[in-house]
Amino acid sequence: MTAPEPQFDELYRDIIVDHYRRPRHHGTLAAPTQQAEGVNPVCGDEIRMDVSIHDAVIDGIAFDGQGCAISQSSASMLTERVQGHTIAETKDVIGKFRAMMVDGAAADSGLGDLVALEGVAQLPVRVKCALLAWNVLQEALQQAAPAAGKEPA
Amino acid sequence: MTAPEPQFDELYRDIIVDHYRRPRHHGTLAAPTQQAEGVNPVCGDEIRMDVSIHDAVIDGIAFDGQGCAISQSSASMLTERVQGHTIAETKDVIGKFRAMMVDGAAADSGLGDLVALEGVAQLPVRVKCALLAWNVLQEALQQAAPAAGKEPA
Amino acid sequence: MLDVGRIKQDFPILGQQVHSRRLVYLDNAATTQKPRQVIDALVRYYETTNANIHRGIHTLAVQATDQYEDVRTKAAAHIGASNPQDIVFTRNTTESINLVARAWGDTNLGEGDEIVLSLMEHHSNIVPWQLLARRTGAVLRFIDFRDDGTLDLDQARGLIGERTKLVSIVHMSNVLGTINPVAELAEMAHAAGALLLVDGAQSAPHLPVDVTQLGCDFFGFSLHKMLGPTGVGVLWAKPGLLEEMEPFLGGGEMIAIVKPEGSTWADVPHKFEAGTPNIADVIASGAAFDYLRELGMDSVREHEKAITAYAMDSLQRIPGVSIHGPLDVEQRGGAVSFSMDCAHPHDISTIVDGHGVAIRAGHHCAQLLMRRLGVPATSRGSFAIQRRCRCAHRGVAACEEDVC
Amino acid sequence: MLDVGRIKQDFPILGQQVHSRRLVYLDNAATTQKPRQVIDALVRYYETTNANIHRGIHTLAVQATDQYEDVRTKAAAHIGASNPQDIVFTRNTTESINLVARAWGDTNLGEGDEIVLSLMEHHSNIVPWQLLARRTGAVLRFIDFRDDGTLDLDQARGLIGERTKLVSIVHMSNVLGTINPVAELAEMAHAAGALLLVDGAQSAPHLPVDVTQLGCDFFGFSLHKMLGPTGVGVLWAKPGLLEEMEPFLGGGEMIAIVKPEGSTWADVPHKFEAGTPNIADVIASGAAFDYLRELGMDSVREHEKAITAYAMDSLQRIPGVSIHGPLDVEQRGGAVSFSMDCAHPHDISTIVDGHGVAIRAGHHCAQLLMRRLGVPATSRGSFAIQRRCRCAHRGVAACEEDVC
Ligand SMILES: Cc1ncc(COP(=O)(O)O)c(C=O)c1O
Ligand SMILES: Cc1ncc(COP(=O)(O)O)c(C=O)c1O
Repeated sequence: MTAPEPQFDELYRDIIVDHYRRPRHHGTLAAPTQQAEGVNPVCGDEIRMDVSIHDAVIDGIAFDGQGCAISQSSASMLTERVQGHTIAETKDVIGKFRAMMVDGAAADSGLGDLVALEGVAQLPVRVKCALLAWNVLQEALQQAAPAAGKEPA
Repeated sequence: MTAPEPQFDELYRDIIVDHYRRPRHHGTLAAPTQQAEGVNPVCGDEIRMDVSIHDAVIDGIAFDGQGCAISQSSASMLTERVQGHTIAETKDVIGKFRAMMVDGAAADSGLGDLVALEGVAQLPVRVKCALLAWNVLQEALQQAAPAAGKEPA
Repeated sequence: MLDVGRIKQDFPILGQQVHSRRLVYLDNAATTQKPRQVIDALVRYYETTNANIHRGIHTLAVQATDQYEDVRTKAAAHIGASNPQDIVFTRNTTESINLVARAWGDTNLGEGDEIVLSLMEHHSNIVPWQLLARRTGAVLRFIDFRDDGTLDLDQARGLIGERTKLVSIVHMSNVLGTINPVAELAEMAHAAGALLLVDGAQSAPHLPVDVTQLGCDFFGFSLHKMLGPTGVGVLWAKPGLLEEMEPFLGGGEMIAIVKPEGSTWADVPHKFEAGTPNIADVIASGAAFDYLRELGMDSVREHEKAITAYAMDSLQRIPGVSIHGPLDVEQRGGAVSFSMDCAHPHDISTIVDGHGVAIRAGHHCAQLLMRRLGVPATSRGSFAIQRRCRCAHRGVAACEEDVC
Repeated sequence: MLDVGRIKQDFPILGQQVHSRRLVYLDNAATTQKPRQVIDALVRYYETTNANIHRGIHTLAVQATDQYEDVRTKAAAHIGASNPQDIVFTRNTTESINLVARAWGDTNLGEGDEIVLSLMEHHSNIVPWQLLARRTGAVLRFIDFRDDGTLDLDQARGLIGERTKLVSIVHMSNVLGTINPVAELAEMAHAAGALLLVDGAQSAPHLPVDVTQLGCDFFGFSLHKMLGPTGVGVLWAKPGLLEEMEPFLGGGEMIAIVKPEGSTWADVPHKFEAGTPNIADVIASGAAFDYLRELGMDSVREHEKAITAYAMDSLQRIPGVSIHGPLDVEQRGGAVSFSMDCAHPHDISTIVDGHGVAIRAGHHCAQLLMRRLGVPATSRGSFAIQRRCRCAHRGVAACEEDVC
């Protein structure tokens, strides 16, 4: 049996499926300064994230995990969007993404590919899938002291 | 405040009210050969009964208790009906009374005044009131050995 | 004042005939009748939304979950609670109290600790504590009431002391009608380092309730006594308390992670709602909360005071009648228990039933109270919003004409 | 065969549109839809009879009590039990199992005693025993299942021994569909001097059940999974067992005499039904039992076998699909769990929901089973009488077209 290419429906825009099947920045960093992980106990989605921050810029990010197309593609797009950006810029992106998913705000063009997840905001029960990676990133950023060299939990 | 005479409605025929207000054979026997008591836990009706049996004849019977007009008048009419009768005759009366109350049999003329309780058979929730004294009598009759001289429980 | 004429139209059952007479239902303290709005909500749920909640992704499951959780917010609002997450749905007041006895009591009580109740408690606020006492070695103490049916606060002050771990008290007695001074008891309990549980089975339906003002730690009530469907109760706990409690029932929905060697629990309140809840009835309970909110609990209370005063007044004109409980309507609700010299309560109930009037007779699940009153049973008429004096009059008249 | 065309007409919700498509509800293992007859019974009860039961003398109270007790007889008949007094009404299967864990388990288990479960249990048949084990020092043992989804009876024989006090097993798995050999387990349990509890949540709705033939000691199920309303469960116990058990919840209705120093209990089953029960829903459950009796459980089973076979066959034609559980319909019921290589179960559920098809995705309250299968979740379609192959086809087609 060969697994065919996923087609999914309109909600699952090509770009989502693409990030799901070929996640960017997937894996771990050799020298993360921050690490965090999150689980959605209701559906079992998992995300672990390594972040490297120097001079208030995210100069490295990688994630790993398992779960649905929405949680995993959201993580993948997140890493693309914030890599190379300052913490301040990243916080702005987090805010915009939350606004789109939770508050029903119109998609901000600053979100780039992430705009593809706009349709998920209509499905409250799936919103938490889309947000999982963002919560993990936020936790990583909140870590006061760099956690470089710590073993993944 | 003086308590007026009860009037009650059609269900409560005069004879029922009369037995309720002036119970016959009320009290205890000096030398019962049998004693029994019963409580209806749902409504709190209570009947205690002393019976004196010699040569298979009920030569004495008395009851005491508290409860509604139906349970108390049934007890009073019971004592009138079985006093002086043989155990065999009494068992026959018990059977006829049960048949009227439980099985919906037509009232048997052998029941005498007790026929007044026929209407209660239409009220399943009150039937147990009417039967209480009869269960107690049955228990007394079933006592294998005479219990003469035993203190009331 | 309430527009009872309009309200009555909302209650389909009140058009019923019983023994060829239009039903006069005066057994609201046992359970109330249900307005059309509540029945319709049930039908609507089953015809358009029905699905199991909290675990489904499909549209109906999401809708059902949202509707169910909305009612948590309404339940909180009804008793002035700020946080819906402090509301647990149970089957009834009885289960709410048992939940506290198991999930809080088993871990917080020990040998010699004391639980203070009163002699006017419903069995549902006695037996769970007796069972807890048996499990833990705790001891029960009972506050008496005065001859006028009000709680003996002086005695309460003596009983509530350092060994007291819990005071559990009925807000409004289902027999005497007495409204107890909960806020004062809360002060006594808290001064002694104890918690206060309020049995709100009769108050939540008939009084404006604000748990913050009452100062209690737990508050339980039943929807079936307040226009809602059977099978739904509420337990409210003071913020933070549920989090500290052990699980009550184990099963689906109340877990986070299950492993062979042990499990972790879902967040509150879900931790206390094991298995498929009574989804439809919880959702229909929302219509009951709405109905009462629209009338306004202040108006409900005013209306019921008026009809209670009228009923007590007419009853007392019948020779040989004595009313148990406070005579001042400011101190009581609409459950009116009485005795008649000439007749036993069961006979009274049967006789007035012949007139289409439904009242209750018996111990009203309050045997300690009956023993304290020295009666085996009482008759009780109890009122709610859809009754007016005319109905009370028919009840009283039935007693007057036919009983005596 | 069942006349599904006529049956479907009895289910008002099946006329619903979801995402502009006629609803295809394939989540029956979570909860079934309700026929008009059940909804009508609810409405009829509230419009004509509603009253609190077991303690009233007035006409409505007597009628409500009779109707409620009649359903006990129907519940007994549905599972081949001879004595209605062995039936306790609970909220759901979960509460039925918790009742046994508390009221039987707490007094009959001690340190080192063993409870044997299986790895395919629903959390509701795991967590109550974990909590009991914590209270008593008892130990849990788990029977594994084979790769074909059937219980490993050889292992069961090894696990069930002298220290075993209880075997508690699901009759039909809500994930794998597996029907377990209960009668054989009953023999093993009894030979070891243990009791057998059967979780009938999925079997009572879909199979002819006879507790005497099964030889079990306890049997629990939920009405909401078998056309009945939410909020009603049943616990059956072998004659004599309930009498020996301690009370579960304390309160009104379950007592005989209440005194300050202690109480005595009502006869069974009332001893286990504290507080006002879910009267309306129990009475409406009678209509659900009637509905299934009229169809005949044998016909229900035959119908569901046919549709399950069709569904499994079509699913397997989709590349990358694997079905969990037995493939032989004689060994299984209509809950069909599957994985698709190309997509996560949650995405599948969302996608088919867009086609108006309701299936479930997740751990199905069976995390031990998921871990044993090595998957985080599965997709599950589950069938009942009001579905035919055409509906299963729409579900499968939605997966086929849009997911992969
Ligand atoms: C096998 C099995 N056991 C127990 C349960 C629990 O049923 P309920 O949620 O009605 O208590 C379910 C249903 O979810 C089930 O499928
Ligand atoms: C004061 C009081 N407490 C508790 C209860 C028990 O309520 P439920 O039977 O709904 O659990 C009642 C009602 O019967 C009541 O009146």
